[in-house]
Amino acid sequence: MLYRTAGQYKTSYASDQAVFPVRQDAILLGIILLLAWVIFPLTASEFTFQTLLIPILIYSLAALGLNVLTGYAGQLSLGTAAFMGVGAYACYKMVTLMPWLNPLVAILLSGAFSAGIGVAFGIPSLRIKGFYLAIATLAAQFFLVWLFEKWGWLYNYNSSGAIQVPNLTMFGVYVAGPQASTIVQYYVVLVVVSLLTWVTINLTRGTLGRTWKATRDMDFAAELIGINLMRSKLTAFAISSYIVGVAGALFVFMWRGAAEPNLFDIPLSFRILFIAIIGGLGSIMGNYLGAILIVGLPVMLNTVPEALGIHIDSATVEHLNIMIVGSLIIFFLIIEPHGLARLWALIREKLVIWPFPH
Amino acid sequence: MLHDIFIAPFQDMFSAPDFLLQVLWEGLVSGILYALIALGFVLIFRSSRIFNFAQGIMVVFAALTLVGLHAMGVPAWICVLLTLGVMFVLAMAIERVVLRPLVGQPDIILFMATIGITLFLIGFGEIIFGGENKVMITEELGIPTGSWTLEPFGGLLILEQKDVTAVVVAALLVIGLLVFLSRTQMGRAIRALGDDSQAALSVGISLHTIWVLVWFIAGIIALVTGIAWGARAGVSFALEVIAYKALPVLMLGGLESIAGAIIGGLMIGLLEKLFEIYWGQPLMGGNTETWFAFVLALLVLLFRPQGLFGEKIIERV
Amino acid sequence: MKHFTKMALAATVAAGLCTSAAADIYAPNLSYRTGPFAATGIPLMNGQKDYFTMINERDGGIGGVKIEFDECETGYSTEKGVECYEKTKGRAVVTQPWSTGITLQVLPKTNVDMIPILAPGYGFSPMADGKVFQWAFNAPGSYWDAASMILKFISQDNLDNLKGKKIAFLHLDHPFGKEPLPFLEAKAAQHGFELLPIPVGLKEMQNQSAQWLQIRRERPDYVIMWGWGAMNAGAITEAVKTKFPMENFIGTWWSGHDADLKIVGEDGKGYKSISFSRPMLDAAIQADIKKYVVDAGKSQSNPEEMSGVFYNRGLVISMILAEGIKAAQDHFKVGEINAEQLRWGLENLNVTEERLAELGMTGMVAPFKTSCSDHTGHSGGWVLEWDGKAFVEASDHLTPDSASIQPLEVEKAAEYAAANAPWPINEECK
Amino acid sequence: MTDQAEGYTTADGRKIGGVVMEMKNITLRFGGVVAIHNISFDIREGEIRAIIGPNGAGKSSMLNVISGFYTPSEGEVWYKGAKRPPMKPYEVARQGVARTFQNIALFEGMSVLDNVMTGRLTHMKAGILPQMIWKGRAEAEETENRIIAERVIDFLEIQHIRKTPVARLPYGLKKRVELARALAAEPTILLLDEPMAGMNVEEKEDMCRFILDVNDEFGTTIALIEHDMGVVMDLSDRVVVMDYGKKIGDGSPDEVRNNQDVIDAYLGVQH
Repeated sequence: MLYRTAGQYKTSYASDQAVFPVRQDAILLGIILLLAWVIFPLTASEFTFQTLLIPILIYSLAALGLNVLTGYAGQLSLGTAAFMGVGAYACYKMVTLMPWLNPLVAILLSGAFSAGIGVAFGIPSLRIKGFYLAIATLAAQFFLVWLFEKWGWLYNYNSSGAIQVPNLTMFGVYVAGPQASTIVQYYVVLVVVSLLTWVTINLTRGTLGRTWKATRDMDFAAELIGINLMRSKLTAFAISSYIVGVAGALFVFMWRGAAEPNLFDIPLSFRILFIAIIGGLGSIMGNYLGAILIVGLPVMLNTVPEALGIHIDSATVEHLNIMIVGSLIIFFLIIEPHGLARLWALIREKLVIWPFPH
Repeated sequence: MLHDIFIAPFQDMFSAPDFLLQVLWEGLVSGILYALIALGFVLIFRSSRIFNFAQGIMVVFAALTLVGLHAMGVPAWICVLLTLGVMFVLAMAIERVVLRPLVGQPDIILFMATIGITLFLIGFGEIIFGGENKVMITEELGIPTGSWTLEPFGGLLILEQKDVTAVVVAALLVIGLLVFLSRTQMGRAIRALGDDSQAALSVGISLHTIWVLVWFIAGIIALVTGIAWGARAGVSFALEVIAYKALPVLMLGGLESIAGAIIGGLMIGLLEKLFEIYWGQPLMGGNTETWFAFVLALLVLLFRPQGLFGEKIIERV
Repeated sequence: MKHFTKMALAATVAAGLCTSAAADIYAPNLSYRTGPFAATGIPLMNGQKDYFTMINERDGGIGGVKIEFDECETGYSTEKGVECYEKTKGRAVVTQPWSTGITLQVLPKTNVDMIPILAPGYGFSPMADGKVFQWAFNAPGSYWDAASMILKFISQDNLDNLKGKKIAFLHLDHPFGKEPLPFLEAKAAQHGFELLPIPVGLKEMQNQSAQWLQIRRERPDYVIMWGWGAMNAGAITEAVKTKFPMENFIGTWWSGHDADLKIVGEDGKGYKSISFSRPMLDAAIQADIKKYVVDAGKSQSNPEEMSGVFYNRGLVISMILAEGIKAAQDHFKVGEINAEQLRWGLENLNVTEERLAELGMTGMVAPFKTSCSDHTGHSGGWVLEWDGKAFVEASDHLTPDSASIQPLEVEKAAEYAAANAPWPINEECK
Repeated sequence: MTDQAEGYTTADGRKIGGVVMEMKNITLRFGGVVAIHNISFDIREGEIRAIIGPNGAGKSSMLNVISGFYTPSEGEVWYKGAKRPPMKPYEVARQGVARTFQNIALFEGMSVLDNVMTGRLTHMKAGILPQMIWKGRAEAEETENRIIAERVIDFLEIQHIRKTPVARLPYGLKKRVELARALAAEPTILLLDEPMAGMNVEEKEDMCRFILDVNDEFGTTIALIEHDMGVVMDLSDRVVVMDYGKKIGDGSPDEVRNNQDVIDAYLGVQH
């Protein structure tokens, strides 16, 4: 009965095109927003913010960016982390060259740089397809990380080669750097993530979204019905890289506080790919579900047995964690290749007709 | 600047030809190993359209099993046999648990599944064998460990005997594999599968058997690669990263071409070493080997989307 | 409902555990027993852990308070390290970050969270300046100390002997490997030798043929190595292969791991490593470790590892922390010290010859003391040489050239503080 | 035949207009293989024009040339009285040429409605900013084009499956959705690549009716390739016959039926 849709009639196309045509979905969203904006900040501990809430939001955003490219436009990328790196380094350069710049503006601008580089590395996608393209994105991955190491100007010739987030203020409040309080950083992340999610929802349900999906599903047919494949792919690369770049800037400025080049190496790319795939390619909500799982699992493995009084060696926990993540990936692929989002959709379908099976 | 790029490196090469030979030799040895890993990829891709990301971890896993068994006191050659047994069981398990339930899924799903296998094997391997670096049982396997010092052009050329052994063994393995693929019924079935799965089925061998077999062959290749590479720098999980080098090889040589994997591997091994020594280190601060192969493959594909050995593709509707 | 009761029960049990644990001093270690650096990490972690197990078993802790020495696995990943830091900082009196990357990351946070960082022999060399880095300690020696001692050793105590020589600096391309560069560059300029930095990428650790070809081409007089994890073994095998004269190859103290050298055995003869610690297998402490830890089945180590350099260094590192705890207890006259009190303790370490004898660790580390302005202590060290089977001592006690290091420390520390403004400075400290 | 400039009147009294598209001496080669050899014909406004021929005759290649997927090796394509410069397929589509495919090429990951809406993409002009915030032009366009898409959906009687993912549809319906997608573009010329291949008799009848209705209702010019001779003869106003890349006949169904070359090459062999 929870999800009964009977009686909810649509009287205009506009209302049918709304994000949540079913009222219960809107209510559910309301509850989630309430949790994210009010309940969590009031109740969460420092540890929860640092190991769960903030990373989940940031990873979701990065996965969202990847999903635009891979899930919507069908271009498999293995180089996500490098574009996060571009965003992070761009942000670092901006705030150190122009200390007066509003940090939020700097973060949102840093995506523009990764978008530019994303387009440059997206050009091969016009000629190269499938796995060949995936390997080609690895060229970006390895080359950019190498550049972060070798190009001293990027890290202000810091002797350690790492970038350190300075203390930054916005309207007199510290928002980044060691002086910033966790809750402020959480809200900054939440604002940016909510904003970009809303924009992405709009983009993917409209003209551009259909253009991308057509490119993904059948590229030649897309071209023959009037889609400029080059524009379609390159806008996907640009918008995806923009989101990923902003996620990278948040990653370093709102969470990590410092970064060395190899942080943006391939394991991070893969982790984001896992989130996108386990969550569900071609879905917005899936990114959040995937991030909750991938970020939450190790934390759970670390804390739950301990809370139950079982002591497991921390190295063993780490090994187990890797094994479990690996098995979970296989498990979910077998159970539902379209990810958690589809799993939710199926449950919801059941709920709509529950308790009557027809 | 132009002088540094276009003239100085070649002057360097000619002024110290013995050193150039050493560079080429080093490139060749790495190239052989890249080619072997790429070969594992190609076999699996041809027979099941799976882009097997786990090939790299299989190398580590095979080498670790070998060394781990030896540490338990098992004689070296028995270890090799037992390791082959383990690789066979692994192939069966992968086919049974992972591949069979995923038949018919899109390529990307299968690709992700092999990443899942990779993670699982990393965790599993570390629990069983521990994460520390181990010494490959080179001598116990009868692999010579000395080196030959040649003096071409009055200079110095050092050939490690184990590298020479690796090259020879790799060559034998490739020849054996080609014979197997062209002379036996099984082998022909595998090859046919690459072109047309119906044809393969008509030979009368079940798809599942072929998959187990192919993964097992990939396991054998992994073991050989693991021994050869482990002899160079010990056995540890850091080995896994060399698997990435096989990817640009596949781009150049094509995902389905056995010859492409071998030639592409050697090419990349040689070129990346030459580039690093004569251009990377003097001009770009070194470490260019991390990306050179990828960028090279990318540029080649931009101009020849079909790869170096593929035929021009005619698109059809 | 039944399920819920169970959960509640578990929670109470957990809470009970926590309260009972609160009576201890919680000293977590951000260890790594996994990943490509595990090979070098494990013996150190074992040594550290065994020391505290021994202290707890033999003495019932320090000053009557047990030490809860817990490990949080990082796999040498900076990200995991920060997670461990966040997880442990609630109760911890100290952070032992165990990687220069993690150290750099938590360094600014410790000022806010008020938890001391203990990074013996690693981390950021300017941490020595205690006025700026009030919460960070890298006793008994910094990377610049190590570099200075290496230069002193190869030049027979006169750096001008290096004039016109070429020194290759083979290092991990990572904050750790780059750490000594500013010092080495300054010295190269000052004494007229050529410094050739050769980075080894994280992905190239096991395949350094390009780097060693470069070394062969450049023909340096010496190779100084800042290697860690799988890089050490990779470099040493390549050095043997290219027939680089081993006696001119010298590593930092993290490049002197027995297992790395065992791979090449006799061929590695002559390879050297600077070290702030020495394995003293006849030291009194070894018997206690055996009695209270090994024989009680509480050690994860093995006899071969326990005779090595790294395991014994692990013991020394834990001793430094234990001494800091003891100093704080004595000064504040409380058993369960907090993080702030431990900071004072670490700032007032005084490890003398007599104290080492009391601890049964004579000769395992050189005496040193810290102060509010000197968080390193600069104990100096020895050169250890591989004789084909084990590391043996190859020099007298060496001391770093503190006179030239200190100004550089102050300068870089000030730069750091400026970049991270507002940064609190301990003005009381003279 | 009839006069070139003014068009003609069909047997059932429909008025056919002037030439919209003209193929002039088209030759298409792949490497050494000649797929189309020096073919010329025209398509007139409002007519149903068929291209027939046995397998491998080059019909599909010809359709691909018309839709811009292949660029002819020699010869010219004239469209609306002007020579068409070399252009990308999407530019051809934007000039008003829409098509369906022999092997259905729907976007399987999208619903029927979304597939039909992709047909409207060439008419959507909103910039990326309004799209991001779903305001202004983007929002208005979405509704305007939805109305047109819904009209096509109604017309082809697929309202009931509007929100169904196309992957779940049976073959015949997929064909119809593909037609809807092409129609939604409101094309000047509609190209149909074997619209009735693989259908049963009932489905074929439906499809025939839809094709005639489209032509009738919207006045759309249709060019189609078809195997089924009977259907073609009933439907089309004029027929081009191809064999081995050459044109062997061109004219009204009756003229073609009586052409000896055609009978030899095609009709005789086919049945």
